[in-house]
Amino acid sequence: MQTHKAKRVEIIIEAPMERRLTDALLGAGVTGFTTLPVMGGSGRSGQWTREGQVGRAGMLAVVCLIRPERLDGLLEAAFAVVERHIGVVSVTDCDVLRAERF
Amino acid sequence: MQTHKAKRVEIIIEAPMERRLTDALLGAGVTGFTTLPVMGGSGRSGQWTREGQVGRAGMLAVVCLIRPERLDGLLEAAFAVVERHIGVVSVTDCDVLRAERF
Amino acid sequence: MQTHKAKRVEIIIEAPMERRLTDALLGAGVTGFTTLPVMGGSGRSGQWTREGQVGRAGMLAVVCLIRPERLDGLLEAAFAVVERHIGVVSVTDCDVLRAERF
Amino acid sequence: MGDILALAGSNLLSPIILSFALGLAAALARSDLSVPEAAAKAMSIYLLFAIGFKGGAAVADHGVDANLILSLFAGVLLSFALPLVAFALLRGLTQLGPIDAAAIAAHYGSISIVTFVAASSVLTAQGMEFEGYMVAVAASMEAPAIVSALWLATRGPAGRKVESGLWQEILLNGSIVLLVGAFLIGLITGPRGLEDLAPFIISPWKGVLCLFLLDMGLVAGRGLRNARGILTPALLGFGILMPLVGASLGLATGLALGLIPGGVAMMMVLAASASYIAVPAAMRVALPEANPAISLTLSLGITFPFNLVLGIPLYIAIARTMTGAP
Amino acid sequence: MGDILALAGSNLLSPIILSFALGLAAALARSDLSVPEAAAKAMSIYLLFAIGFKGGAAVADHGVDANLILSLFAGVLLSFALPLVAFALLRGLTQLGPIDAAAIAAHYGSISIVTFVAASSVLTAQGMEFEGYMVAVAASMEAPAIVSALWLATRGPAGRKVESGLWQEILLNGSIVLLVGAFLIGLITGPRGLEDLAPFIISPWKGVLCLFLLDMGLVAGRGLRNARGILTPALLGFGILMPLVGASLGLATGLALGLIPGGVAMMMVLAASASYIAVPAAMRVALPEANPAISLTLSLGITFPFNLVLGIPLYIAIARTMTGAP
Amino acid sequence: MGDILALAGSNLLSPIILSFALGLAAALARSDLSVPEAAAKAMSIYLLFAIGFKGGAAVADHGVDANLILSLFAGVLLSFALPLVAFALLRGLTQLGPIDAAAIAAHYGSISIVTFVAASSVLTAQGMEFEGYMVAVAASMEAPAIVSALWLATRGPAGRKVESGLWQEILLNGSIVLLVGAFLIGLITGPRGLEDLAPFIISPWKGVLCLFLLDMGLVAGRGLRNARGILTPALLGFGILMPLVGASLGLATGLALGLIPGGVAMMMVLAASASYIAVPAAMRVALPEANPAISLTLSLGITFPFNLVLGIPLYIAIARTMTGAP
Ligand SMILES: Nc1ncnc2c1ncn2[C@@H]1O[C@H](COP(=O)(O)O)[C@@H](O)[C@H]1O
Ligand SMILES: Nc1ncnc2c1ncn2[C@@H]1O[C@H](COP(=O)(O)O)[C@@H](O)[C@H]1O
Ligand SMILES: Nc1ncnc2c1ncn2[C@@H]1O[C@H](COP(=O)(O)O)[C@@H](O)[C@H]1O
Ligand code: NA
Ligand code: NA
Ligand code: NA
Repeated sequence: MQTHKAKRVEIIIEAPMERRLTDALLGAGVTGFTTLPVMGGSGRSGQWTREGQVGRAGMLAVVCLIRPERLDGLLEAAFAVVERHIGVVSVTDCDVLRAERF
Repeated sequence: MQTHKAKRVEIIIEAPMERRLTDALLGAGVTGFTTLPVMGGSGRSGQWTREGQVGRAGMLAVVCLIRPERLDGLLEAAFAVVERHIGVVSVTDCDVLRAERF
Repeated sequence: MQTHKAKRVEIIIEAPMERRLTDALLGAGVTGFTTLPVMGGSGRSGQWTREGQVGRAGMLAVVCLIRPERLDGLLEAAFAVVERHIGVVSVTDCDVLRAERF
Repeated sequence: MGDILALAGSNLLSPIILSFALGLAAALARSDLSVPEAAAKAMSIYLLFAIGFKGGAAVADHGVDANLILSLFAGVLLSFALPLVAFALLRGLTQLGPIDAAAIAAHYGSISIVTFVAASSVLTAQGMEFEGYMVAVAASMEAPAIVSALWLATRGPAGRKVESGLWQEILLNGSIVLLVGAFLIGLITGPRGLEDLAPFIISPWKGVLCLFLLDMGLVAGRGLRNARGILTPALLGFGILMPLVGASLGLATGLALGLIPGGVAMMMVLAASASYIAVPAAMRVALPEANPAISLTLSLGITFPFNLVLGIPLYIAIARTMTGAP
Repeated sequence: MGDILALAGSNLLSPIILSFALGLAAALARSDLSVPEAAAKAMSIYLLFAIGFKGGAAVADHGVDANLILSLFAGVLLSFALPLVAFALLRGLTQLGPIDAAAIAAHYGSISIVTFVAASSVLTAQGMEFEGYMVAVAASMEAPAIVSALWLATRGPAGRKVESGLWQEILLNGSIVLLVGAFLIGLITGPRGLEDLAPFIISPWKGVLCLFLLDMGLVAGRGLRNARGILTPALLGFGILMPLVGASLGLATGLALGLIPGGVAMMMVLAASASYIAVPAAMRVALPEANPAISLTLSLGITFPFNLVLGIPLYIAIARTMTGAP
Repeated sequence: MGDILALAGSNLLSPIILSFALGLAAALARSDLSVPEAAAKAMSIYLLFAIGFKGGAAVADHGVDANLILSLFAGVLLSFALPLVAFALLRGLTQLGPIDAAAIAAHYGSISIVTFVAASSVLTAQGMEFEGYMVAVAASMEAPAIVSALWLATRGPAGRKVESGLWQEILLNGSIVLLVGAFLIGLITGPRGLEDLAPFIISPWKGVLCLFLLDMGLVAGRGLRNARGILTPALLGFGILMPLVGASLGLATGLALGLIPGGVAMMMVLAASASYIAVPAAMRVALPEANPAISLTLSLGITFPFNLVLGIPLYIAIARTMTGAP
């Protein structure tokens, strides 16, 4: 099938920062992304789990497929939000179907 | 450790289409896949969130690890289902442990 | 933006094995990982769904970003846990922001 | 008229409506208040089970009315017919294409069980009864509208065949199965079963409904916020006009069936209400080209609050007058 | 005999059983009706807390029976012994290898708390009491079966050592901790505590049980649907035979302990029932080579409905006869 | 003194405290017992709605006290002031830097609604009333502490400006909106509305609180387990000292306002309690460099249990003595 080169960006970010991140992405013209729930994890700030939590605690994963040439804009927008915060950002090469959607 | 080349396909699809997609995958001989919940997202059809929803709304992520030579069959089966629908399909190169499982 | 080469390891494992896997990762010095919920899936042992389940059933996804040189240690630790169990392990090349965090 | 206003007024200030208003206001103000998806689904399962069970137990108590079959049949017919009316109105009033119009029409031909539940709570508060089998009528009206709508959307030369698995999926939709199943359980176990379960399905019922409507308000508010620009004045008009048209057809049906006043009001409520659970999922499968934001915003953001606040007291007052009830 | 049938009949038409049947039918018909995982877990927490608390409060009320310790001890022994019987039966009747047989045996030596809860509801409806500490006996029977089963699976030359962390995990399993904890809370706070919490843990209890059984029916039905081909006639036979064998051993134990009729019936129910929560997870850790679909389908799809529909009334009737109760 | 001990003793053995203890013990013993996140959130929505509604209905019943506005004003002031005290104590007693100290201070200036709910249950058990508008006071005390804390953290030369969107986010925080909204609904619908919803928001209330505290115990225990090494003796001391300091300020405020004894006790409880829902999220946004484990462990693992077990009976006894109540 016909596929096209793209980048898959995965941002694991604190839940209270979600709206700021998505607003920043939309502001940078990145209108396509998907948010996945996260159950728990571990990092330099220790281990955590979402079990039984009442507040807007924990992390989220935001996945974003994007044309390679738009990657830098995305990363800059995301970085401005996560800069002072815990969490991780990774970028993978990928191929997408239906490139007209991106 | 001994690893083997494989493809990681990630299909983000509307929840009401889930059974159709998994049936199509099984029909194409793709018996290994994992479905992850999605909390929300944004795309050309706007922003959405799963919060407080009662119906079978929103999207899902189906992840499928597959031998490279079987990729085309999978994409064709998946494409037939998602063709008229919103959602995205991406393919990444990966290495898997225990290749005999695929 | 400045990025660094890294590996993204995704381990899909049975939920009752979660603590053993994370303990093994921490034991191998892998302190950064994120656990994502899984809704259902299919494999050689059949199809399953988490819907309405009461026990600690089903699978989980553990995602781990790691420096390339530490990959082997991680895979060995993970393999010791999943060896006799169902589930899959995949490794993808990626680039990460803020390499000092890994 | 004074009566309607008084009823509307007291209705307006009931905890149920105020909870909905709270949710709506919170979402419009961008509060992060939210009900977890699992809790919302659990409440909807509770409400479907309770309303179905109570309907079945009532039928077991009063005996099967000769009208039961006839009413089911009328409900099915009404659900088939309403999309045709809605489609015509939409094509006349708005700029929507046939696919979008058909998708919306399906929502309005089908029913909203929460509107039904809220109406039953208003009726109970006024000491008005309704036929227990109205729950079964509600279930029977969920699906036929989808059939009409698909026919409307696919009859043209470019018409595609509807995929076979869809029919089974629509008929065995979770909310239909639960409503009918609970109705049958209530029918079989009767008043004794109802007594057994009363502390669960009757006493706390109104409170659960409040929290459920809080969630509905939140979802409706979020929808309205994201739908800026989608809702033209013509669409808004449709969202108010169509329930009135539906209620009129429901009134005629209820009177023709000779239902008691509460039953006539319920038939009006069913015809006036628009689906926001079963139909949206079916439309995503069958008419993926339709914009789901339009139909959901219309049904949940406009018609549902309209019915909740003004429609229900209005339909009850009309049903009373037309049946000559005191 | 007529009595048993009458009891079975009235049991069969109780909202509880009918809710289970509804779930089962919906899943077998491939309806998309489903209860969210979080709601199912919340209901199971509620049921464990309520049944544990009530048991503890009853013990606080009646005073600690001299039999308590003896019954706990007997329960532990029974749970150790049952897997040996089950294993022998499975190896005789079916083609299963030792690992699969041991895994299934663990399920049948352990207990199903929902079966216990359902039986308590039938007993209550008939005005029969049972010793409050039967809840503690139930908790004590959850884990020993796992020990026996692991011994059965690993005693051969290829036997592996069982990993140390597993024992702690099994004993501190959430359902055991909650059941025992709620029992202790009930014991400490006594009838006054029970009165305080009655509107939460007694009144709505039966209704929650209905919805929980609806979910159990859905899960069992999905399991049966996916397990076509797994369940041979011999396995099916085991799924019916084993509860009867277990109930007989439970009967002997209950009589030897001198329990009251309801207590004897409960001991039978515990011995006859098969775990579907704690044991499956432990087996995944300890015996990953065993096919989980077989044991879960047997325990949840065959033995659980059998006990629910026929077993419970049968065990009660036998317990009555054998204790000479009126 | 004997009185306080008796009250503390009976409090200690209430189902509510024992449920918390069960959760705490289970988590510390590494049991896998856990309450699903969605269920915990649903229970907290229920509790906020119920307590808010009851407060509003009480105000509607007793008429709006002239003291209402004054009490709100005093609550806001107290919430502004408490972080300054907490910050000074922390900087004096511990080695924490200004950012961490400010983050913790925000938690202690704000309030814990579950502590409020638990205290209301103890007061009710003793037949003591409190002003219905204390619920509104509670809501008014959630946010101001955040303002003070941010001022403390950012006043230095390196001080950053606080981002504008944050204020709206804090004021429209879900728990504030729900509490205030339910209060208003209770106020509007009054005693009649309360009667309507009583089987939902009053009868099962204590039972839900037990399960919610079970979950709080689990979360607190997990936090304590992961926080080994974080809690120095000085921090521990702060976690006990600060609620006493807060309660004293609350006492002075309550007496100055002329509240009834139960109201004075509630003002003490509010001042003594520390937030663990709204403030943590706000701190993650505004002071990401602060270590969230410290403040959460202190507030949920030390101060919450201290207030629950010893604080509440102590504050009630003091409030009684100081107001000259019998
Ligand atoms: N190397 C990693 N791989 C995957 N997730 C990570 C990694 N490091 C951190 N995380 C996630 O980010 C959260 C915060 O990380 P940290 O800032 O290191 O405390 C953790 O709890 C994990 O959920
Ligand atoms: N570029 C993208 N990256 C990640 N997810 C996307 C992207 N585009 C769309 N999606 C997901 O697919 C859904 C439908 O997309 P669309 O068809 O563009 O409206 C969105 O709500 C997202 O969840
Ligand atoms: N090829 C695959 N791609 C993605 N997930 C898989 C794959 N194979 C197995 N899984 C997941 O692992 C679980 C157990 O697989 P199996 O051991 O093959 O039964 C499945 O239920 C899936 O959730
Ligand atoms: Na309608
Ligand atoms: Na057993
Ligand atoms: Na405070």
